[in-house]
Amino acid sequence: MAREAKKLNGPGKAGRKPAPVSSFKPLVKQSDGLALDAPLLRQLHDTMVKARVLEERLIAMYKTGHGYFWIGGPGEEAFNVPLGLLIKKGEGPAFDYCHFHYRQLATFLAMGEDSIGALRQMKNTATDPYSGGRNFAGHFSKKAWNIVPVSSPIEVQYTMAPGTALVQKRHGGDGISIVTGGDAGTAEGDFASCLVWSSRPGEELPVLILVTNNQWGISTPYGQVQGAERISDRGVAFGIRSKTIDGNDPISAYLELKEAFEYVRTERKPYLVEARVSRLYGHSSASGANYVTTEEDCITRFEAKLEKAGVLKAGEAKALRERYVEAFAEQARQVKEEPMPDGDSVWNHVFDGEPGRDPFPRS
Amino acid sequence: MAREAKKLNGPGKAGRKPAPVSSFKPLVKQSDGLALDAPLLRQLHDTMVKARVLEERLIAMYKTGHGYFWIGGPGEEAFNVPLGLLIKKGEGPAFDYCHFHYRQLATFLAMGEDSIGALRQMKNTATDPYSGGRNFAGHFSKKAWNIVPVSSPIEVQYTMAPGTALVQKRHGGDGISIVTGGDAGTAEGDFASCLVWSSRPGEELPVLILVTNNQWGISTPYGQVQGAERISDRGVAFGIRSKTIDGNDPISAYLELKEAFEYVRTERKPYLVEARVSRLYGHSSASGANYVTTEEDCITRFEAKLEKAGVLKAGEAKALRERYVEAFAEQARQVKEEPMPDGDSVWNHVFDGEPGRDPFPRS
Amino acid sequence: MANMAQAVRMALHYAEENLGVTDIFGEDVGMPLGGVFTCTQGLETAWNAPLDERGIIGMAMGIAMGGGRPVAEIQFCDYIYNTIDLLKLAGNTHWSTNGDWAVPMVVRTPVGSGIRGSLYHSHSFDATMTHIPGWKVVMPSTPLDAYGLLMSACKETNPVMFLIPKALMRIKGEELIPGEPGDDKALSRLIDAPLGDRSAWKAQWPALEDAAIPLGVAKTVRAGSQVTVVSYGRTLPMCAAAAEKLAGEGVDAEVIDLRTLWPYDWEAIKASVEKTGRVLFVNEDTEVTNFGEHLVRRVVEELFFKLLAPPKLLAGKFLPGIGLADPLEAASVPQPADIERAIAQLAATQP
Amino acid sequence: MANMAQAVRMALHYAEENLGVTDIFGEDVGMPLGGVFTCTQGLETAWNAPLDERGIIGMAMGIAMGGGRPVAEIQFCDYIYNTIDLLKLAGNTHWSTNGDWAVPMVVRTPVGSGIRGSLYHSHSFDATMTHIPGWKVVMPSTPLDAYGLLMSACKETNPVMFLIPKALMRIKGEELIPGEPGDDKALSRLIDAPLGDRSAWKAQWPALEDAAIPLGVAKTVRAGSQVTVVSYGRTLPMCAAAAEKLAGEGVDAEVIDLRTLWPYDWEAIKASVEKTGRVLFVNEDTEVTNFGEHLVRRVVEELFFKLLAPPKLLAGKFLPGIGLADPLEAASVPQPADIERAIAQLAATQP
Ligand SMILES: Cc1ncc(C[n+]2csc(CCOP(=O)(O)OP(=O)(O)O)c2C)c(N)n1
Ligand SMILES: Cc1ncc(C[n+]2csc(CCOP(=O)(O)OP(=O)(O)O)c2C)c(N)n1
Ligand SMILES: [Mg+2]
Ligand SMILES: [Mg+2]
Repeated sequence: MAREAKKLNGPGKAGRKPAPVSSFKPLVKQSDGLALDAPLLRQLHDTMVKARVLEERLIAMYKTGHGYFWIGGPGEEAFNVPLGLLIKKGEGPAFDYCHFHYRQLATFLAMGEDSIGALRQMKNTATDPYSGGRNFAGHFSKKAWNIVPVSSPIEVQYTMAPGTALVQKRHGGDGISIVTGGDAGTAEGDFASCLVWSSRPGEELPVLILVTNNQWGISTPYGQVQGAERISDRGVAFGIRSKTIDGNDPISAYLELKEAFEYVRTERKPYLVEARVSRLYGHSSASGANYVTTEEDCITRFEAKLEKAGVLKAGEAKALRERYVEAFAEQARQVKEEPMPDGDSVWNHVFDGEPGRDPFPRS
Repeated sequence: MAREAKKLNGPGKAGRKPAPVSSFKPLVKQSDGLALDAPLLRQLHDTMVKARVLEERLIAMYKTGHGYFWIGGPGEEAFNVPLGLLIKKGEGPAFDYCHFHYRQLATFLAMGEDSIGALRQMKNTATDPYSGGRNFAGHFSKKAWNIVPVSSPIEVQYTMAPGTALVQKRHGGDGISIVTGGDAGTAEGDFASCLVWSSRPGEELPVLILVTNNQWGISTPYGQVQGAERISDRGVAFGIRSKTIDGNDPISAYLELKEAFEYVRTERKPYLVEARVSRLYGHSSASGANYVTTEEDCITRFEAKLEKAGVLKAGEAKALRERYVEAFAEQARQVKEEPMPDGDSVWNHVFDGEPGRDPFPRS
Repeated sequence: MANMAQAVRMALHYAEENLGVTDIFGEDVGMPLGGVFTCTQGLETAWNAPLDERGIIGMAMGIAMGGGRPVAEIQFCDYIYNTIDLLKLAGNTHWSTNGDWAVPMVVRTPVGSGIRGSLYHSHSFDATMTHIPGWKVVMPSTPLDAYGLLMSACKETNPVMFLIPKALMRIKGEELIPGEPGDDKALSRLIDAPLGDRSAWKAQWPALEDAAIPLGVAKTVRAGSQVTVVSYGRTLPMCAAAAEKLAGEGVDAEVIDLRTLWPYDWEAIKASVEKTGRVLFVNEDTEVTNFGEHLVRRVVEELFFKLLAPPKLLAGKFLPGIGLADPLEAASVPQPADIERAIAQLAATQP
Repeated sequence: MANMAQAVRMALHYAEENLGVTDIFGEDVGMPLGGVFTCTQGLETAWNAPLDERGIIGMAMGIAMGGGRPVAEIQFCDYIYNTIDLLKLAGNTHWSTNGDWAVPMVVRTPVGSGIRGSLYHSHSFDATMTHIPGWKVVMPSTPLDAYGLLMSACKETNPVMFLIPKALMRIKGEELIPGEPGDDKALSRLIDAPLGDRSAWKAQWPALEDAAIPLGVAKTVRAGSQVTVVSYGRTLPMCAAAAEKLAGEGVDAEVIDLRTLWPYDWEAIKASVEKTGRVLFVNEDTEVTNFGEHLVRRVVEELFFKLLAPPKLLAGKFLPGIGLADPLEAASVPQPADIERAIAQLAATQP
């Protein structure tokens, strides 16, 4: 039977090749022209570059021994930056709640977060604003902006997003809950739970359900293990408005997301967007974190478009990049001098409102 | 905020009324005529009555203190009996595997199971062939016929059916895996897992995925908590052939199931059927186990049809029922005399192949 | 006197009226059923969840992080085991964010054997739950304690697991809940939903009062000098009864109701064991990697040289399930006679 | 000498060739990766699962019941906690069916800290798992033991949980696995997948032999007379090193590698404790409701009057997670110095 197993499941079998995103209809808006105005285009570009350079700095820190693990979102900037620009940031149900996974640095920057926090978390210093040196890179948390803590277990955030959205629906206003995750993770039941809980009849919830489909779960191709051609189709049975978009084009992504945001904000109902994106540095530092040349680079593509349209002048992009490289190198130098957390501090924050203490006497 | 919660979620709110099954298209075959031949029609009817009478006997045992808990499938006979007749019964991957839930007595009888087993499990005697007095009524297990143990946790069987189906696909032949469960349970992620694992591209598995939708999860109406108008639609995104059928009509159910069985047997791919059925004695003994008059009784409906068509003569149905009533009363009397399991027997079968023993000395 | 289901219901009513509880939800928690044990009948903020335990816990976490105050129910603790990752996450969120996010949520779930529940309506959850840091864990044995502890749970800003011994759900209390009418029939007319059509029914709540019992404080239900018996939940009244019975036979046992399992009242245990030198822990969870074993370890580590006899644990047998037939259940979890024997033996053990 | 990842891989190869193993699967278990720890590179029956732990365990149960022999992987035990209900079900199926259905499945999962894994790549799973009846639970500390125990696991007709201390995954063994070439480089050339394109690569398996180590048998890794130290997995070599070091300081400790956690080798523990009168249990799971507490309880219940000192447990602190920064991890799980101190203290305790 072992031999037959091989026939069915043997190594190297990659399953169905996923259809290219361009074949998916209806893609309401394809941005062949530049449908956005120049300042916004420049802001998108600037933040995309900023995020990319910051990720590259984090990778460099990992490679030079200033951090144990890197994971992030280089390759997803064309989607993640527009997302961040559209979020209504603030604390409490009048604002948007963000149930992010670990590739959302560009979104966080687009929301206005200071870059140094990511460097501090990378170096697990006591100054790490998201976890005090406790958690991995990319595991953000910021209550002041409704950034629900990023946690490592895949897909659990999809079970929580309807919860914040329920509070928001009751509260009134236009705050919504946004949840992000990858393609592979949609195989977990939690993705389905999100669809179920967001679409209870008469109790539909303002959840913007996002999936960044980079076609990979670590080393496993999406098409080898999942049969849904479009992940967005999974919303249809629930009556959820659903769409697959090109996440490598920031203009298209901006417009598609804007429409989705507006729908969720005003209709107070869920909307599911699957964005096709690239994964440009592999899965994480565990897989080497080297730039891959086989996937489309959204920044290169965008810069070509902007230069052709005259929104960017020759050399501007390069200069921008260099400015960020220098700025983050400087911040990294600063962070390297910052202290590690104390061992005794492990007892802090076990319980809210109680002093940290070891519950047992130690002899 | 409490007040607003009430507005959104207050007691009594029943959500969307589910559309009647007749409005669902395409229902390939509606059996307005009697599309099956008379012997099969009589067999269907006989087994439906047998199952109903047996369930009623089990309920009577519960009500007279000869059992602690009843759960079963009265109201689902028009679907469950055809299902049983179509199953290829036997042991090992050449035969069908049955991943049932707790309402499958009629199916088990249609497969040829002796009625006394159900009575013994109801009375939790040592002779109970399915669990030796350990498990609840309706929790069958029969390795000789590939009846995978019925367990109480809702929906877990959906995660296992692809496993037996994988072995069957490799084995060759036409054995398939059949999984059943209720409508409410499809909210568990395990239902989605079954869809994912059954439809991996190039590795599609011969799983007949069944959902008996009685519109209830204990006291909660389906339309109040789930937004999928047809549960079968959830298969579409995965490229799974899917259909909603009238489970209260045994002729239609037989034909629809036959088509589904044939597809899964020959194509070696999954097929999802949602059957709309009634729940005629409430959820279980915990909700009283009394006959409800508000739902359609598939046996009454079928008998009217059979009598009109002359397949059953006046009085025949009544006589049949009385014969079964008497036979099961006799079996119940017998079972009441049978011994309970010994306390010491708890140690048996903790591990396969090892003698039962308490791992600790007792003082 | 109110039974535990009524006590829970009244505490929840108090909590939604006065403590900011916004969502009391779970499978069949809303009307018309109001919970399979009637704990949530007539509550303003009660609603029916989809049949999805992971969704229920995730929803509770989301509501809590969104500023609501959820009290979620898992219909039977037997069905909570697919959510352990989420429970762990709720328990580590405040810690992992270095204090940024609290998760004020309560989960209620019925536990234990004693209702002929067979494999999947008999589970205990105290062992598994006490191994999950970041949670407070509560398990009352009387209606009044259930009322007071649930009130404290609803005031907490940390996640609280509230375990309700299902076999005690219908046992009336011996103490009055502040506000309840003395007459049981009168109470039932006010707050129990009628049989039949309930669509027009509304609960009429008595004027309830805050009677919060602080978490982490045990209750000595019987003072004694020879043996300490520490228990909680369903086995607690069995221990108390055994002690009463043995008192007639010259064995003087002290019985402590732990009430809160985490943080637990070590001072109470310690003071008693220092007095008696003998201790028996009783619970009905299966006995390997059992919370009672933690308590034994603590006693041994801190009080070894004060012990007159080896500390003992009486717990559920290490079996895959509890069988339906009476003899099976009786052989699987501590029975009154087992408890009596264990206490008597311990009292008789000489150093 | 092979490291543990290679040992596991060789055992699995032997098992798919000779023991009827049909499916070695899990997330990224198939090629090109062959597992995040390389444990499944080049195996004939290895395949990639969807990212769905519940599906993985359910699939394994289905394969087992269908007559296959699955060895499923959960990529990190940190991600197994949403499957506890299924693990419980696999463990109770033979019992609940009164012996009708066996579920011969193996689940492998990496456990423990020591690779700077932060909250979700540092979990231990021995406490949770030993509380689930119907499973055998294994945790090797050397490549040869991993090889032999995994072989036994693959022969079992009961579910077996195989916990692999991830921090030991790359440590080379000190004993030769029967069949492996003595030269590490040679072994690597045969069975380690190359960097880069692996599409044409095939493992060349050495002629391996059955070296099954029976489940339930502990190994005394160091004989001693004064203190018994019982451990397993990652902390075992730390205990052995501590004992060696203390031997130079006049403390003579016996070190036992439990290897199988259920059923565990009580006779070995008992014989040793009867000899030494002092026992320290060491593991790195969090310390409340910890398997080591069970062992303490057992010792106390059965050997109380032979003890010269209170039995001790050294385990992980009761914290919601293990922090990434070095000082946090060091403060959370037993360190070599902690173990040395505990052994020395115990040896010095006089009755
Ligand atoms: C529940 C769980 N299982 C496994 C893992 C290990 N893991 C980390 S990332 C990953 C792949 C995720 O793929 P996808 O969901 O597509 O997101 P991507 O990383 O591609 O953005 C896996 C398996 C995990 N973190 N959580
Ligand atoms: C995981 C789990 N959660 C809760 C329960 C309690 N319970 C038993 S039956 C039931 C309702 C099931 O409804 P449905 O799936 O529609 O099946 P039906 O009983 O209507 O056939 C519930 C909630 C359970 N058995 N398992
Ligand atoms: Mg991906
Ligand atoms: Mg139903």
